[in-house]
Amino acid sequence: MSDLTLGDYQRYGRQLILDGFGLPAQQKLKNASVVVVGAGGLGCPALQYLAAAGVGRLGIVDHDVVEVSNLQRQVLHNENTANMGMPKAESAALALRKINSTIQLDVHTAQLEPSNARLLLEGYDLILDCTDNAPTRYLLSDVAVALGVPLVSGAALGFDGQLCVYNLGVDGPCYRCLFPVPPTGGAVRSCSEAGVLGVVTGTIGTLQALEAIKILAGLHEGRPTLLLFSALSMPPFRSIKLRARSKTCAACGQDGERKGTIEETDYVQWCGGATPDFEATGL
Amino acid sequence: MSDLTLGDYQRYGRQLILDGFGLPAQQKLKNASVVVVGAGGLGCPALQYLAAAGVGRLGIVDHDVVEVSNLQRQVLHNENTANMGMPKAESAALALRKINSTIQLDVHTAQLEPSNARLLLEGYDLILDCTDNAPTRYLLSDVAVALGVPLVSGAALGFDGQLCVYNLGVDGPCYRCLFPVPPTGGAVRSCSEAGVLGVVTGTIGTLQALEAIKILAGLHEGRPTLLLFSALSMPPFRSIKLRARSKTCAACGQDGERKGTIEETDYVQWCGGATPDFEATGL
Amino acid sequence: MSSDALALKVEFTGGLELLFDNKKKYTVSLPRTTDDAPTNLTHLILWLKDNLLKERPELFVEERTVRPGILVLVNETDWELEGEGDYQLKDGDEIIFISTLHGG
Amino acid sequence: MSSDALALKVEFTGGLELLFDNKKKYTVSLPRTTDDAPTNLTHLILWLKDNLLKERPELFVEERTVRPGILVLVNETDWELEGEGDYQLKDGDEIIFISTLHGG
Ligand SMILES: [Zn+2]
Ligand SMILES: [Zn+2]
Repeated sequence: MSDLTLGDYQRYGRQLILDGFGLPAQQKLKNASVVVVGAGGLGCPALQYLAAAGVGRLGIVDHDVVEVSNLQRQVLHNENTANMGMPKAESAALALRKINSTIQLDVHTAQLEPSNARLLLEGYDLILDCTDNAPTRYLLSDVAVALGVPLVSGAALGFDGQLCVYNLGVDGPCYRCLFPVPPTGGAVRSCSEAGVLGVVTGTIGTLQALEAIKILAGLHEGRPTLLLFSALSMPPFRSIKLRARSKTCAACGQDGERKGTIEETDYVQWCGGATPDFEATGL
Repeated sequence: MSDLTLGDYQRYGRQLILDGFGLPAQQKLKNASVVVVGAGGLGCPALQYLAAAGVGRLGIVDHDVVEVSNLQRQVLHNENTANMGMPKAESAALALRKINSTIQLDVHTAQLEPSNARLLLEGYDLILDCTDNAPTRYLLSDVAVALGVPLVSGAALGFDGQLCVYNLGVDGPCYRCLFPVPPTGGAVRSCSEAGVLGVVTGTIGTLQALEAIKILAGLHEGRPTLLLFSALSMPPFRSIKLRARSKTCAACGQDGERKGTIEETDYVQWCGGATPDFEATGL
Repeated sequence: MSSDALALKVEFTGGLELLFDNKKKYTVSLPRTTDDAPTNLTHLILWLKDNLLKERPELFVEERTVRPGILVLVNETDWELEGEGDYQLKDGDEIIFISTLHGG
Repeated sequence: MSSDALALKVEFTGGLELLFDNKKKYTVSLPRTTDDAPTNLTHLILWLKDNLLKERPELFVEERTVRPGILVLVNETDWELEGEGDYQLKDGDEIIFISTLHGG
């Protein structure tokens, strides 16, 4: 357990004097590690605020390279890294080091797959799902259950966003508890097909950082809820009470009661194959 | 009215294909101007997403210089600009130019005062209040009324945030409609006294950018509401229905019905003098 | 509206509204009983499919329930806590159908 | 709780909770009439000052209303739309006191 340095006291003063946060929470953040999967529209603001707040070790996993069409919402990247086609994980790390050089960054330019997921995600206290497709969301949930860590999951499309913490505490549900059967490919749309407003990913990604900080600092109340965000609706936010962990869940259920197994899941095939051509499916 | 360039089509593709946004909204953003007062915890994320989304002209007004204690939440600044003690307006502009070099930035290292407010804020379609004290909030509201533009006002302290659009449309209230009498100095706390969590300013600042984009793109429904955010409460967000413009408001009321005048307001004195020493007042 | 009818607020989000004439909020009126039993959520789902759904029913219904990936809320609570399809509808209930998002 | 009493949910936010034992949510019970008149919001404010307020009353009350800078909500609506202090309280009402924030 490392203590705060003099520089930490200067940098995190506004959190250290905050009633209900203070030195104990700041020390927990410093000694915590979070891995963020996806350095895109959700991952950028999440990483930004986790780094600024002083989470001691941050992992960044993304296989993609920066393009100019990302800059509308992926605020850690810039025109220079887009022109270079720099990997997003590196581009994000470059920006984070300028904000906070005192934290450790693990940069992984790699696509998360069943074969490497455990290796990439092991050893972190918490996982952030900032990805953009259904197969990876199932894979992340299964790995979070296997590793016994909470999964802060964000999603955004168009004007809408969703936020949920899975596998939290002793009876928080996992993604499969809520959605045991994956949607078919035709039912799933992506940001590159349907578009998305940058502030929507920004709002959800920032709130993912908040959930992570609450959990790491011991301030999370632990009840499973789903936050719905709809930028053009009134009210724009709604909080939904969710079910507890399912005894029969193939991933996190109780031994002897589980229905099915996750071992032979072919995530991509199981979720209806590759991301479909949305225009062609007509929705 | 300038049209989109080929580069704009590439950069803003995710907004251009977004149903309900598209080319008309993107053109409105490109031809719009927003001035952000305060490049701190609220102003940084707000500026970031306004620049990324393609608002054609952004004004930045801040008199302060970057310090290391800002980096916990003021995500456009970095260790280098903090070490140099660069003015925040310049530090923010430096970061924004890397994200989007195609928009115009007006950088004003100046403290907003009654004597310069009109000059600094005139000519913009919309004002963002990202400041941190009561006198400036009254001044901004009065100027927004005088200039006839909407004021997107954010505030944050501790774990709590508030967001409201003032002076919107023909009957949206101004700040004085809600709070005709300013609080006394002892009742007002600031982030440097009470602390603040970075993600709280991040959430409110990002949502200020959303409100601005909705208004500029013609997507705002125009009803006066106050959004309350409380990071540790469940539900964390609540939307409150607010009163309409007050006929008797000293700032925006009807001729002949106004109570009092704003002309001789000494904003700082009127709000109970300088920001008080919070510890000393005992709250 | 007759006292024999249930007035329900129905809402579609997460893209589901595209199947329902791109409209998010509906008020619907259903009889208190369906097939000689108190009207429940399964009845509502089938009624919505037959009466409000404009296109591609396979993106809303699969067999006698919602397709995988859709979450149903009864008065802002996960329907699993309320008995899922067997939940007996009450006058004034607010039912929300959410398609889970995967973008980011 | 007697049927002659009003059960009210009272909440303090924006830092006001610091004056009320650092607790945000209270359930309070008030008589249906106060000073021979139906109990209204002004009565509640004075009752809170006399019964729940722990310190520095000038940061909550000024004369017979809340101090400047505090917004009062009746069931999530600005009290100005409900008659301000004259609003007659109903059983189950939720009253929120918000101190406006100025930080950023
Ligand atoms: Zn499970
Ligand atoms: Zn006014």
